[in-house]
Amino acid sequence: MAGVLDTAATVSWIRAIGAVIAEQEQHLTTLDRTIGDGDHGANMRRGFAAVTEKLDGEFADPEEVLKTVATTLISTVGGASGPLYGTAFLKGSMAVKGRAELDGAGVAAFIRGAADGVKARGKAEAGDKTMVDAWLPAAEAAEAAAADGADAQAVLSAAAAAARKGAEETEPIVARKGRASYLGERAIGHRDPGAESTAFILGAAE
Amino acid sequence: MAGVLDTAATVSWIRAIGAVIAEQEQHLTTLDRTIGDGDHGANMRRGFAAVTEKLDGEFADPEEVLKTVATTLISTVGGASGPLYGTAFLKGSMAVKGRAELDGAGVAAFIRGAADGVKARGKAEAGDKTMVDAWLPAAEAAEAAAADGADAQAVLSAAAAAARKGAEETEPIVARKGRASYLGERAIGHRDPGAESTAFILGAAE
Amino acid sequence: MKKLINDPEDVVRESVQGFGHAHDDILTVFEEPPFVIARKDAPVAGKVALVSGGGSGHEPLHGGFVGRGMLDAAVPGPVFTSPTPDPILAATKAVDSGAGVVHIVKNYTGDVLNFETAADLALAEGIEVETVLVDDDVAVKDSLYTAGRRGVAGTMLVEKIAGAAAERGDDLAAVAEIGRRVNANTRSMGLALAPCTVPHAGEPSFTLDETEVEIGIGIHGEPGRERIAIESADALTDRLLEPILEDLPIASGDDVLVLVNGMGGTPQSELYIVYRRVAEVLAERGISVTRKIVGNYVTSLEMQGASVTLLKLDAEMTELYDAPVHTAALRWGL
Amino acid sequence: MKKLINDPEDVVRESVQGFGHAHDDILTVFEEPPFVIARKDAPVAGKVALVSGGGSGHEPLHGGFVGRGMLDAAVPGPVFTSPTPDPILAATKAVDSGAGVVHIVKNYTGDVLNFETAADLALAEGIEVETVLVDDDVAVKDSLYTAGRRGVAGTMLVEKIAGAAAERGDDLAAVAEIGRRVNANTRSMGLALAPCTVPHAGEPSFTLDETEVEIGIGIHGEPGRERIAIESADALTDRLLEPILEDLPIASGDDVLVLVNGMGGTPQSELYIVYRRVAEVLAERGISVTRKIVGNYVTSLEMQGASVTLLKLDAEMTELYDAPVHTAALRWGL
Ligand SMILES: Nc1ncnc2c1ncn2[C@@H]1O[C@H](COP(=O)(O)OP(=O)(O)O)[C@@H](O)[C@H]1O
Ligand SMILES: Nc1ncnc2c1ncn2[C@@H]1O[C@H](COP(=O)(O)OP(=O)(O)O)[C@@H](O)[C@H]1O
Ligand SMILES: [Mg+2]
Ligand SMILES: [Mg+2]
Ligand SMILES: [Mg+2]
Ligand SMILES: [Mg+2]
Repeated sequence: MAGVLDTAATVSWIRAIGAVIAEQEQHLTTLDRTIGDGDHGANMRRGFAAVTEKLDGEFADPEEVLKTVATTLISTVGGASGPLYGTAFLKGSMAVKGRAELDGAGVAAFIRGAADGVKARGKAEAGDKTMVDAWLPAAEAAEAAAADGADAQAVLSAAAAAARKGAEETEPIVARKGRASYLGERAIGHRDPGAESTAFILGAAE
Repeated sequence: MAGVLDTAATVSWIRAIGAVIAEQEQHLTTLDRTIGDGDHGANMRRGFAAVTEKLDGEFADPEEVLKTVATTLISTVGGASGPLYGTAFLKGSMAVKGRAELDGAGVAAFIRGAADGVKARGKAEAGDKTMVDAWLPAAEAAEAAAADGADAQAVLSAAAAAARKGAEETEPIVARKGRASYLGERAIGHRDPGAESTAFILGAAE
Repeated sequence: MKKLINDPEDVVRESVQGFGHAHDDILTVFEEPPFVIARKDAPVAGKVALVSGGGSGHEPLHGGFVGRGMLDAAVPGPVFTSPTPDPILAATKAVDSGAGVVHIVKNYTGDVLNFETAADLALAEGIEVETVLVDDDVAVKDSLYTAGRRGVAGTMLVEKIAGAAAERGDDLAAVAEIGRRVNANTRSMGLALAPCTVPHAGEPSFTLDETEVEIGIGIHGEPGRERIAIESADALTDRLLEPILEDLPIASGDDVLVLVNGMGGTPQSELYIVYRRVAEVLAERGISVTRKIVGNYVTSLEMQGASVTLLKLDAEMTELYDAPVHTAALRWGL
Repeated sequence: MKKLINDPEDVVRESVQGFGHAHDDILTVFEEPPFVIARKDAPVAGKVALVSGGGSGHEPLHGGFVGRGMLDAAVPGPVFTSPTPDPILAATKAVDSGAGVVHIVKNYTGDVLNFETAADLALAEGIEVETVLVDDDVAVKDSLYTAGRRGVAGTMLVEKIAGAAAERGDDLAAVAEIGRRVNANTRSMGLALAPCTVPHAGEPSFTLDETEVEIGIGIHGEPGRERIAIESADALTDRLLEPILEDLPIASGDDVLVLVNGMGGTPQSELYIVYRRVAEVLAERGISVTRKIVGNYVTSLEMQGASVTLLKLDAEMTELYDAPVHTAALRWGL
């Protein structure tokens, strides 16, 4: 990946997400079977397969790519993750409106928009054992890296590392949102599937 | 058992049947599960438990004992074996009407009456893989023994041995009556549960 | 064996009690002799009465079909075991209005013999009884050399249509005749993906591994004639339909009723996948599906599997099938 | 995994197609966007319309409740996955007569969010939407700290009673109000003896050994809050009833509706054993069971288990529950 995310590089990144998600479908499903209802892998695969099909089209700028991802996810994923990832990409895209390419700060703005969007839409707080626990640290890490002058790729890497750590840290806690919340103490020791898929999305370009 | 079956000895024999059947319930059920519907053990246990409860009453002669067995089986067993054993004891009892005690010939008459009754009621022939395959050779063996002057106990023993052999010989054949007939060739190699219970009934006094 | 039961010995009694309580608006349960489930308003003056019964474990058959427009009484035996003559006789006496009683009997040795005795006893008490034997299961071949075809899911169609005939006022002979006509035009065949466990047996009636299917199963957990490797729902449905269509005299232009019946443990969504294929095949052959019913009606405890039944309809059978019915398991027009 | 299916990808499509064909007298299936099951005569002039939906695998919920007196449309998502906003919006538009649409939504994050988006989009097109959230499952405690109580079997009661209110001509606010009133007076709790397998997952959602029972399961194959050693049906029923009776403000002399619901793979006979115990306990407490319904209504594929639901009735709810209904899964008075 280049130091900036132009339209083509944004498309490549999304394509890479599609590949990672397809590869990790079973893993995500297994996580979701343990503390949810076992469909997160299939949901994400279905959504990003539809997204990938749209990537052959013409896009004016990164915002348009990211908005297409958003609307496609909203209309193909369903479940909790569909509206939440839809909102993430929608609010993220709105945060980079008008930019022909995303530098480090642009990527950080996208991730912050996405993180805040997910948090607002799902009404989850940090520590509720949801994808918010990956998005929020990712946004902070991205902003810190961008402030240090990191380029697009480096900002995305910093965000991915933080998301992965955030996903891991969902393991020891009980859930307060999503299906896992029904399990009470029994969710302890298991990773949140949505936090895991967020880490895959942010890490797909690596 | 004595050389003749008086009323008390008839009651003892029936009581012994109840004990054997209770002991063999699981075995009969297993046979029936393999080529039938898995209830023969429970059916027989239910029936002879009810019969046993009736044995404390007063009986005028062996016929009355045997008729009580018949009506009790008819009204408690159900399934195919209920009416068939009911008929066996009913027709058998009619064959010994008026006898205060059964000598060898009397026992043989009972068994012949029972065998012919079962055959007529169920419309099964020898070799159809049913309890008829135990009753018919038992009747023949009983008559032969009685003709040789055997006493009640010896006649019953001869009948039991023949019934046991008849039950064994149901193994290699296909069934033409009862539930096992639905299985075609797949019934081959398995013993008919009703033939087995007939052998237990006739052998209970040993 | 894991079941929602108390003592295995009490399964039928407690279940019938619960059933009676849940449906006390349409029926009454008598516990002695055990058990008779009778229509609340029985005997209905002047009406021919219908009595059916057999082993328990096939619910909603038969108790679920007691009520206006269908059965007057049902006699549930122990699980998978025909009831004895006593309750059959009691049921027959309880519902006879003087117009006679039709016994609808599934063709199993035990059911036939016990109903036969009960009919003899009823006759001795002056009650006229006609017996309609149901034997719709084409899985049983060579019926000359067996106990004959079994009565399976088609039984509910005989009960529905004969029940409507009785309700409209047909006499004893006519009700029995239409019942026999339905049976003569009905064919069924079933399969199992997983067996059931009789409570007092405690072990499954047969075992299947993760890739096996039993074709031609009966409704008592008895194994079928053939065990094959699992195939797609469409291919399995074709295996059920083929022997039915070979046996039932039916041609392009004919009207049929399709019944896709679950064996108890099959999700409804799967039954509709089977129904979809049946409709597809019949459409290809130019046969009109004019009535259809999909659900768990004649079951085998928690067995996983399904059966397909076709009934070749005529105008009278169609009209009687459509007639109002109000039972626990079938209800329309009322 | 052994199922009567073709490709796991096609389960919902093929099942809904079969369902549509089997019930083409009362409903129409639209496949694009996938899927909308609409009442045949929708939109009904002047009538408030009811739309529900959610993941598939709970059949007959929701499609089985489409028809006169109940839902105007149902939107089945993939197995256990909420549908996306597109078909919800399509359904809303298809059934709106101008009198407005009530969305009946089970309280799961996915369902809530997708219906929310669809309602926003409908409003943007000038359609008034009221949402009734169903959250009857008392298994979920501390609801302040969770996604809140789940919507489970009580959903069918909300759909029945609100559907009858719409049918008699109530306006949008009134239909939504009675739906919320039913929900507020309904409590449910379920258990599983054996889990279910989502077709595309291929493995059971949880595993239980031969002696274990999950108490407090949801309807998506999610495990419950507690795993215990199996007990008698009566003891297990008490475990379901207790938290319901603790939570529902109910007293001696009150009227209740009892729903004993099977999870899909439970024989009917076992559901009646559970019902029997519920009736016994309520009788002891002086609570009158004035309505009762037993069967597989809100299922979890082939899961073995059951749930108990109590609805504290008032005169209006009773009258609306009794009102005629004609759907694939519930029918009376028509
Ligand atoms: N309120 C919420 N806020 C943020 N994320 C949530 C919320 N509820 C659920 N999630 C996320 O959604 C994930 C589950 O997605 P998925 O399995 O696709 O949907 P569903 O839960 O409807 O089956 C969870 O692992 C969690 O990360
Ligand atoms: N027509 C028949 N004639 C003689 N015996 C028969 C006939 N049909 C069945 N039987 C006997 O009945 C036995 C089965 O009895 P049981 O299992 O108690 O009844 P069911 O078959 O109704 O479950 C068979 O093993 C067989 O010996
Ligand atoms: Mg999920
Ligand atoms: Mg048997
Ligand atoms: Mg039997
Ligand atoms: Mg889901």
